[in-house]
Amino acid sequence: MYTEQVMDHFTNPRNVGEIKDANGVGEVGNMKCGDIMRIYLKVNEDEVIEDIKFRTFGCAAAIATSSKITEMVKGKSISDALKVTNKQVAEELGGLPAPKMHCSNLAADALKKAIENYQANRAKQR
Amino acid sequence: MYTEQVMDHFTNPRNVGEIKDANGVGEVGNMKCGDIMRIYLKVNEDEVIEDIKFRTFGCAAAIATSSKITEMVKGKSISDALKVTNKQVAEELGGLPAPKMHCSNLAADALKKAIENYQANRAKQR
Amino acid sequence: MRKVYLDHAATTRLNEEVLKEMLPYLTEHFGNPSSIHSYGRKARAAIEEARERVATALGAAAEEIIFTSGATEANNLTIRGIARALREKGNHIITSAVEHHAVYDTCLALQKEGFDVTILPVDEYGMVSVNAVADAITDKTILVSIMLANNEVGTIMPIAEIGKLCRERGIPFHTDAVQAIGNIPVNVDNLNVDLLSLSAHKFYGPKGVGALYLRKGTRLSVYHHGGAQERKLRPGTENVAGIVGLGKAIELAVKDLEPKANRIRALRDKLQEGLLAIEHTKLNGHPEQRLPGNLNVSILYVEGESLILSLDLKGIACSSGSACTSGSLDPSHVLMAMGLDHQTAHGSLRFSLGVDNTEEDIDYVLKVMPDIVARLRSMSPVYQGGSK
Amino acid sequence: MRKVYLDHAATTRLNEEVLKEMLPYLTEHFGNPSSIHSYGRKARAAIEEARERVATALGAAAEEIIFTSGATEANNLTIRGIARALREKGNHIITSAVEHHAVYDTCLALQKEGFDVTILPVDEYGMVSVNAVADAITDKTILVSIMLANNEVGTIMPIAEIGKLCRERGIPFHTDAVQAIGNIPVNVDNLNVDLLSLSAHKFYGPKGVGALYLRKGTRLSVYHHGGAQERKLRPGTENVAGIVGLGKAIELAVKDLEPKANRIRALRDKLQEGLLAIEHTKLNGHPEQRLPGNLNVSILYVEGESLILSLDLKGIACSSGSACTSGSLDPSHVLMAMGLDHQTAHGSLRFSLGVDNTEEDIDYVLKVMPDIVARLRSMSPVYQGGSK
Ligand SMILES: Cc1ncc(COP(=O)(O)O)c(C=O)c1O
Ligand SMILES: Cc1ncc(COP(=O)(O)O)c(C=O)c1O
Repeated sequence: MYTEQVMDHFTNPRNVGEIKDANGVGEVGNMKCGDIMRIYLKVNEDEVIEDIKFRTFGCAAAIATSSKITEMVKGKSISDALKVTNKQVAEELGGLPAPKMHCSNLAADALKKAIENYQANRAKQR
Repeated sequence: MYTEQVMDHFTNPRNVGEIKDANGVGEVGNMKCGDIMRIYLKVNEDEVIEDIKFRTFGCAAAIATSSKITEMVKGKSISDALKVTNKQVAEELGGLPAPKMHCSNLAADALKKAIENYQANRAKQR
Repeated sequence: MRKVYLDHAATTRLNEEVLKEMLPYLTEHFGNPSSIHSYGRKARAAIEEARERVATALGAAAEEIIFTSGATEANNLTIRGIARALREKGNHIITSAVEHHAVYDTCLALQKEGFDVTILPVDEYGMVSVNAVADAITDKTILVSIMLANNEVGTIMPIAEIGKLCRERGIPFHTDAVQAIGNIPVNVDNLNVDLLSLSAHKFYGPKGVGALYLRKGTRLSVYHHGGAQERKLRPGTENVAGIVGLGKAIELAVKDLEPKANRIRALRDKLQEGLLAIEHTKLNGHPEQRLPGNLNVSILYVEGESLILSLDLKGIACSSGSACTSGSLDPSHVLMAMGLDHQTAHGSLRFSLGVDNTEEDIDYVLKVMPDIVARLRSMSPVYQGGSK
Repeated sequence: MRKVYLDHAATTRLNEEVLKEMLPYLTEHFGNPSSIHSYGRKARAAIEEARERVATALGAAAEEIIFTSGATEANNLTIRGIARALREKGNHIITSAVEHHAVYDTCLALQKEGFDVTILPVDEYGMVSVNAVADAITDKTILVSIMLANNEVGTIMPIAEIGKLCRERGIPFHTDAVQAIGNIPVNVDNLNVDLLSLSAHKFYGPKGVGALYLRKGTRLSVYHHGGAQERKLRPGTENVAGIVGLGKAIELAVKDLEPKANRIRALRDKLQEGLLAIEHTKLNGHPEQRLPGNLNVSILYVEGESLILSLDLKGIACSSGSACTSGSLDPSHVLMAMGLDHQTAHGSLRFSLGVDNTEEDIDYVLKVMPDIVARLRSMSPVYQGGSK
């Protein structure tokens, strides 16, 4: 059903947890469909993602895509990070089962929300 | 499917053939349903069935019931022979498969026709 | 790695004795039962013997048993067959909110086609009330279909009482007994049912074969067309080996039912106690009126598929009512009908025990479970206890 | 006693290699393919491999294959599924007078439900004419269903041409290919078909499993309701072992098809020559456009069931189109549609050869046949030569 990469990220997820002093937080999903992803960002002065963590309630695909995206964007600029799509995340994991492409492939959306939250916070600070 | 008795009468039918100087002949069935039975009688002065023969085009049940009835009524008076029913013939054979009860269980009808033919012949002679 | 199969409600391992009886019909006795030569007669005889066995197990007559490709087909045949046969008498059908999709979705389809369908609610334990059935019956009711035991939470319905009610009103009554056979006594007269569906693979028989019990005198329209097999009610060359397997499997399933069920229930109770000792867990289904092998628990703050896969990595097989395992976006309609909120439904796990399970199996599950739950909760954004 | 099986059109002996591939799915790999744990995934993978094999054999894509309980179900699913899906577009269905009952009777049932059904006649060889199809098509035609090869007389229909015609008119075209698989080449693109039915037990696979090929983009309404199996078009727990068997059987069936068919045809021709040497006999079916293993002859003045049982007593298995073997009062609708009179139809015998038949088998049949015919004719009131 799942690729080895998905199972790897599900069993050994990277960057699980919270960032206490995060400057960007984003959450997508809802309890109805059963997947909730929350992403915490620590973006530095140069607009580079210095640290990123996630918490996810959901199936293996949801956990793996969350884990994968944190790995993909850690150390990247937020403008590069914004270019990452859900589809790319799935591809990096060797693909997802068809029914999971829609419901559990939301990590890029969560990241986008976290970056927007960071930008909003920044704007307020100015 | 068929009882041993049916198979016995099918494989070793009693009284197959014609009676050249028959004084009663009866036929039932038609080509549409696929069974034709013809019974030849030789009835003596005392109205006893001295000889009986049959020819049948049909399935094993049709052949066996024809054979069985000739065995049952040979040597009997025609009034006794007329009492034999299709159901009795089937019973004497240990029963017939349900779908055969209707279409291939006609021997008593053929016998009845043969006796009627004998009676009509007699009436004409007088 | 230890392998522990706790998904007997999904399917069971074929019993070796059953396979042994099937094998000759997969090899030398390969005739088509409709053929009148010796090959055909051999196959025909085997089918009729299996029919006798199924009838005996259910307290029915052989001619009341129709073989099908499974319970899904038996359920569809029942609902469409009765709806069509009795269309002149009325257009009202009663069923419950916790039926298997083979009943539930077929009733919904008939609703779209203009039938009046009453879907009875269930209580928090998944139980249909006899009074609700009584209240729902009208002059136009042509069928009541309520399952004997639920496949997700194991709740056992008051079928005999509902059947009595239907009998009094002259309404055909169907029960989906798929989960009950081999786990609780099933007798068509005691249960007052007119139609009953079953599927062999749920009681250590082969997959792809089932049966419909159809009480003598109950009208049913033809649904499939084809050859004259199964009194034309279910045409198609018979799955001879499968039917032979069904016959043997049901014979074995009803044998020593009581001691088998007691043993399984004891193991189940032990598993239940151990799992409910984990905090933030909840039992789903009726505390007593429940199949002996069924244990459905919700593990709050985590999602079912993650749990299943984590257990699978430890060699343990079970299932969940989570949306992620159902192929749809919504969690189990059974759990939702019982009033569970989405989160509790998503976190549900169903363990279903069978005759081969041992005390060691249960000990093993109870040993690995706490860590799995803790790990997934530590990742969960909805688990407060998990925040560091 | 020598046993000679010449009823391969009724069913075939399960190939040993096929059984070998099935057995693990009747023992250790018993999971439900819908389960997401390892037991389920193992079963799922086996089904998907079988799907690939079926697709490869037919020149189709895997996702175009739907597993069913047999061809009867595939035919019903096709006709009801298309009729419902395209009801808005039209209500006209075209089929032939020599279809299997699973197609023929389903079309008649739809006729009763208000559909306009054209049943095309056949010529004396059982052949449907392409022109007749062309003439029958109207703006309201939503389905054409013509079998690839007839099961009684073996006549092979001009499916590619009919398919071309339907394609040009944008009408879904179905063929019942049950008798063709493993006997003649079957490729869905060469045949220009949109739907195609098959049944495993006709080509040395297990009974109770079949498939429907459904060309991508062809609309089909759901017919059964239940779980999400087979894209919801055919719900119900999959007959995993059966599906695995179907996959292997079709792989083997299409392998070395040409030499196998040539060998069988040579034996068939020998049998044909020998039987037609008996006086008052007649070949049924097309002299050339016919399945290599099919031989249908009428033995005048005698009835088919008596012939079959007499042959059976000698260890020879074959079949007949006689009413006495069909469960109805009328002889085969196929033979009648070909214009045979009742007597000729009642006296029909079908020998259908398979891969295991030998020259000795044929010699044996030809040796015992004359006496059997003579004996039955001597009993027949319609045989003049028989009067002494
Ligand atoms: C031409 C044809 N179509 C359909 C069928 C039905 O196949 P099954 O009985 O396996 O469903 C058969 C065999 O009986 C057949 O010969
Ligand atoms: C209660 C119930 N009804 C019907 C079915 C359908 O059985 P099958 O998939 O064997 O057709 C099942 C099993 O999936 C079930 O649990």
